[in-house]
Amino acid sequence: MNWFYFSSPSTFYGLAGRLAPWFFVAAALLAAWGLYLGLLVAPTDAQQGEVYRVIFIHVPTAWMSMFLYFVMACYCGLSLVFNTRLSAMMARAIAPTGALMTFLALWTGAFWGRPTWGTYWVWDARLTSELVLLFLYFGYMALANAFEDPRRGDRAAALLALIGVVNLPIIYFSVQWWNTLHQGSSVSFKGTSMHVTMLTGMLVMSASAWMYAIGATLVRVRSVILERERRTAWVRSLGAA
Amino acid sequence: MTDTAARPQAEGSFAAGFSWAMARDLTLAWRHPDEAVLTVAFFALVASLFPLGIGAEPQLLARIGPGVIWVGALLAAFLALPGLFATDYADGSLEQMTLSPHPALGWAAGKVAAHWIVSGLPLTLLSPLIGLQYGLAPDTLGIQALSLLIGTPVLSLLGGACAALALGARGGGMLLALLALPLFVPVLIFGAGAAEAQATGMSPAPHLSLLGAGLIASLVGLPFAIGTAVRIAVD
Amino acid sequence: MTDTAARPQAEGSFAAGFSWAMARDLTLAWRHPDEAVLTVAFFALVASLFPLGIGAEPQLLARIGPGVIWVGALLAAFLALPGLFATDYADGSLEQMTLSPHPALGWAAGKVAAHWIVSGLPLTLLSPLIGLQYGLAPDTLGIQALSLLIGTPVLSLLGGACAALALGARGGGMLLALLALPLFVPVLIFGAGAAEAQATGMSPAPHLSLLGAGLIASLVGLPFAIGTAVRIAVD
Amino acid sequence: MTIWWKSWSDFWAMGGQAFFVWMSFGALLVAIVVEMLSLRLRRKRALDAIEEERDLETEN
Amino acid sequence: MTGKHRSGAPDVLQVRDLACRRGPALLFSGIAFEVAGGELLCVRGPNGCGKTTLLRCVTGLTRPDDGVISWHGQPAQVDPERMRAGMAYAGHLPSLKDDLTAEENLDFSLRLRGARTTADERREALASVGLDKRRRIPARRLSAGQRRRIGLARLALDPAELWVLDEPLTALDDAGQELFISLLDRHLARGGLALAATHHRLAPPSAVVRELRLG
Amino acid sequence: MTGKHRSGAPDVLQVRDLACRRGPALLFSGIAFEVAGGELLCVRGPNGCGKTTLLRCVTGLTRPDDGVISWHGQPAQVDPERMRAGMAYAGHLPSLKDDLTAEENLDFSLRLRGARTTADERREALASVGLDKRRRIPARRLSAGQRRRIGLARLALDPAELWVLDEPLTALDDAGQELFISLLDRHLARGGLALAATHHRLAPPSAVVRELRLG
Ligand code: HEM
Ligand SMILES: Nc1ncnc2c1ncn2[C@@H]1O[C@H](COP(=O)(O)OP(=O)(O)OP(=O)(O)O)[C@@H](O)[C@H]1O
Ligand SMILES: Nc1ncnc2c1ncn2[C@@H]1O[C@H](COP(=O)(O)OP(=O)(O)OP(=O)(O)O)[C@@H](O)[C@H]1O
Ligand SMILES: [Mg+2]
Ligand SMILES: [Mg+2]
Repeated sequence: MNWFYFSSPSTFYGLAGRLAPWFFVAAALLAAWGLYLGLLVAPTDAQQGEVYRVIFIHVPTAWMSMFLYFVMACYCGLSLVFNTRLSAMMARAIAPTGALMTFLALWTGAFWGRPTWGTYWVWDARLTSELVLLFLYFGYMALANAFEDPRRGDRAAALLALIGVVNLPIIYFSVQWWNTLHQGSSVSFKGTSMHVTMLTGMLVMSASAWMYAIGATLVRVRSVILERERRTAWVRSLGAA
Repeated sequence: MTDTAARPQAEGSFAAGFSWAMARDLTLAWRHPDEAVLTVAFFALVASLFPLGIGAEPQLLARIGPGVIWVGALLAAFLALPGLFATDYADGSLEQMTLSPHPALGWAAGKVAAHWIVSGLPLTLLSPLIGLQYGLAPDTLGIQALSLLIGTPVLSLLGGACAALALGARGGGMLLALLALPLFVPVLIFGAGAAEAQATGMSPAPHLSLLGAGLIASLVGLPFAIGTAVRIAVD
Repeated sequence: MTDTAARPQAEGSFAAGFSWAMARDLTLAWRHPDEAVLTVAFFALVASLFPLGIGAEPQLLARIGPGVIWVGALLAAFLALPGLFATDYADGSLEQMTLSPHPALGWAAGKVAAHWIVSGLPLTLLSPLIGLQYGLAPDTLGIQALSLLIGTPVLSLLGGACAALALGARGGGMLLALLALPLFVPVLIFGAGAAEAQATGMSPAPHLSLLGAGLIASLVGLPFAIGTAVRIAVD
Repeated sequence: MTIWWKSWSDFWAMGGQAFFVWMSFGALLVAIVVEMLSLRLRRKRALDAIEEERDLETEN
Repeated sequence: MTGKHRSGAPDVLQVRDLACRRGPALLFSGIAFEVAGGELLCVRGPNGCGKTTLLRCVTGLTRPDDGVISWHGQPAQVDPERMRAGMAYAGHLPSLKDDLTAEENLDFSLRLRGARTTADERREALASVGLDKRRRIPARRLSAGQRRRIGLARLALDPAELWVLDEPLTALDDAGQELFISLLDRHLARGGLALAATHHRLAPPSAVVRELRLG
Repeated sequence: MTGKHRSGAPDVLQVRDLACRRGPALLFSGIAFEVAGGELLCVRGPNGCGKTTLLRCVTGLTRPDDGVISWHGQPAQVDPERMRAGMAYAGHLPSLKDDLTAEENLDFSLRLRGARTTADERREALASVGLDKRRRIPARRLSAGQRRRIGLARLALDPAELWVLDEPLTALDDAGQELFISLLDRHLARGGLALAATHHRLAPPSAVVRELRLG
């Protein structure tokens, strides 16, 4: 398979258009299954009561918020080093979905925190670093759009994204490094302390979030490609048809 | 080859770039000592605005003292940022720096160092005085100053990177705020946390060591990032 | 006389100058709505820095709320100042304004009005939200917003005058701080005072009427002062 | 794989913590709707911009 | 001052006894000249002799140390607005907003001058300086010469009687220079007057050109 | 490209297949040239044809969309520091600090270039461009031409082999232009090379002058 073939925006535009619906379908199916398990089948948590069901969105969105940032940073690195146009566009397309995931993690965390910790918000290390992540996404988007020349925006914002990567391990390990209010990891490679239905539900919801993020990114990157390449012949012929 | 050997070919080095940038920026600052004086004045003003806006109950003041001082330091450091690269960008000096034989790492670090000497250092030296106004205990004052001494260089480095990134962008100062302030937040938390821990009888060591780790990481990574950002800006 | 009558001689007027400056600055701001958005973002950030530095006890927060919001508004208004005249000065637009047939009063007022619409107004509109975060009561929120509505134009006018004065001077933004912040202090005191009076069950009317008087005085005197300062700066 | 709830009203009540649970799941729903709309809008804008430019070109 | 010959038109701009010092040194003193409709006065001299300073004194931007500037027979201080309405100044600085397009820049600078122009006139003026295709591009993306050309379009539409020009030919290519000369010529032929500081030769065909040597 | 004649010296700067787009339009493509010691290449063309952009691509400030720039036979990307050490760029922007004196400005810009000069040499260079009396005045107080002359003094002391000059004659009076030509001539005679974008004729007597037409 020739990767350079697909790294040209015009071919990728078509490919993304064909793939995106399938990712959305997969996301919807997985979500239906995950929500069925999480909301209807899974038993109550002994300590927290029913509110623990927030976990089925909180954890997947929190994971995705970090993972998407990581992927975005990888694309940014690629675009800085190899000056590839498509990777910069992919990074731009990921950012809004990443910000959305971060926002959801914060929001659901806050509504989980109120009944369990008695407050919507505390300035503990994990929550703070997750908030910083949200601002990093905002900063990335603002910086990328703050230049007359989109390619300058790409490069400046890419650098910002790379600097911000430092924040990821801080989010992830904050519960271990500091004595935080936020609870530690309950899923690990060695085994888990969770009920098996809960765990399956959470993993299925995570897979769904993942598929959704890919789908949304692919749809958005198509718009980005159109915006950026609107003066090229292939886009012209595309609209005329 | 031709006889340009008459003039020795230029040689670039980290040290030469560093000292060049630092000497130049300090000369410029020295020509106008107002700048340094004014950073401190701004800091003092912000710190005294609070008792005005909030009212002057001693316990309340002692309680919010470390936080306010750190926020003041952060804002003062922040206000001095736009000037760090903007004029060099507008008059073409940045182009010349990018084209100089010295590696970007050198002059980028030099500029940030000069900036810290002019803004962060005086602020650190002044902080005990402001702390006294808020009625902080002597040992808390010491820890406060120490946390500023470690923390303000981090602010200068992070701020420098953001200022370089925002060069030539529209939205100017406000974009800079959006970029820099969230990155400043952890520094603020650990910095103010150190003094507060001391004030409440706990050990400030964990906070300070985190700050120190942050300083080392920034020293290693950020001058390089600043150089790259400048290169992007002059394109 | 010669036949330049073919082209009608230009006519200057206050209204034309005012609307010219306002239209132009709003167009520039509209081209980059980020600026206005970012002013607000900065305000929100500053307001959330305090709980970070100080800790988040509900009573303490409600107690310092009005003060913090006003300080935040003041700093946000202040941050947007250097841009008010600096770019016009650097690119020669100020020279052209001074040489235009419209009286300086007109375009000076127009520029400040545009500045307020872009910075002061969104800030006023956002303040109730921030106030909620600090747990202020609904009536206090109202008075708070009202005091900002009257107070922020005063900040823009005073700030504009200082920005114009600081133009030719060295030291840039910091000199501005030294000039502007002390003038801002009375506005801060009465503004925060109004909300605090309301919160403690007293009448906010005296504070508000003082603010109003300040607004009228500034409206009458400051645009003229700004025009004169600009004329001095371009010499 | 049995359903945990005894009745639908039990389900909606979420053991008295309905507010927190449904605020979270509601936010998820709203977020997805908003993102879908914004994706639509962005695509429409991009296509409009292309159209507009083509018109301008034929005009000149 | 060497005048080729003087037309009979009454003097619109009169300068008497102008002096200005900069730092320790007297840049110039006792400068006197008058310019009538249809005349171009070129200020010449080596770098740093005070050409820019002289021009700024005449416009009123810089306060001279001595001397009187009269406009239509009346000292300019008496009614500065009137002189400002009748005078367009194009200095070293471009007074362009980088974020506005060429079209918007032109529109705003003309409105500032109190000139009433239609969109079509402005478009035509931009086309005549060769910026037709680029009128929607933000000024920051224009080349050095294209930015100067926006200034030419502005002059073409400005109703001012007197043009005060500092180095008007900077950054213009040959076509641009010719364009400027023909604009200037039209202005002078219409009865306008001009004061220019330049190192180039300026010779609009139909005008009386005089020189003022400084330094 | 029209070369009067080519000297036998080996090519120091080689450009192959250079292309750059700005916004929608391709500014230039397939540009190729080489410059050897003792040669001056003038880039010419109307306003906005891409001269400045071409020069910036060669220096490495702007990233071209295509093409290779070789320095002493090696692609410039391989060892950019080496090319930067051998090249002096004088663009539209003056890179002067308004608050520093002429002397300090010169000193700092030479140190940035890695050049080792003595205070006497710098003083002499300033005297030779006519700034002897003004070397202690802050640059903001200097006239447009005097500011450009500081740049000339810098070039005179820079050890660089290649000069890249954008509109070098702007704001200079006749004496200043002659001064520049003689500097350039000395540089070329010594075996240096130069690349210049200008609307003026440049004819240093002892050099091979070639032209590259754009647009
Ligand atoms: C706004 C507040 C909150 C934020 C920003 C937040 C953030 C995060 C993040 C980023 C993760 C993923 C970390 C990782 O994979 O290691 C996570 C996981 C988790 N959070 Fe939260 N959280 C918040 C509130 C809460 C609350 C109130 C609870 C429950 C009391 C909670 C329980 C969990 C659990 C159980 C996990 C899964 C941990 C794991 O299995 O790794 N979170 N949260
Ligand atoms: N503070 C000062 N001390 C000494 N000389 C000064 C001071 N301020 C200005 N000057 C001198 O005044 C002169 C200003 O001249 P001006 O800018 O009017 O020159 P110009 O004729 O326009 O020159 P150019 O052809 O280079 O544009 C310069 O020679 C400058 O050095
Ligand atoms: N985003 C853009 N859209 C359209 N055109 C652009 C854009 N950015 C730059 N340009 C064009 O690219 C060219 C840049 O040219 P450059 O500055 O290299 O010209 P130049 O040959 O140096 O001209 P001058 O003689 O006026 O200095 C200009 O024609 C400019 O209008
Ligand atoms: Mg001059
Ligand atoms: Mg050019």
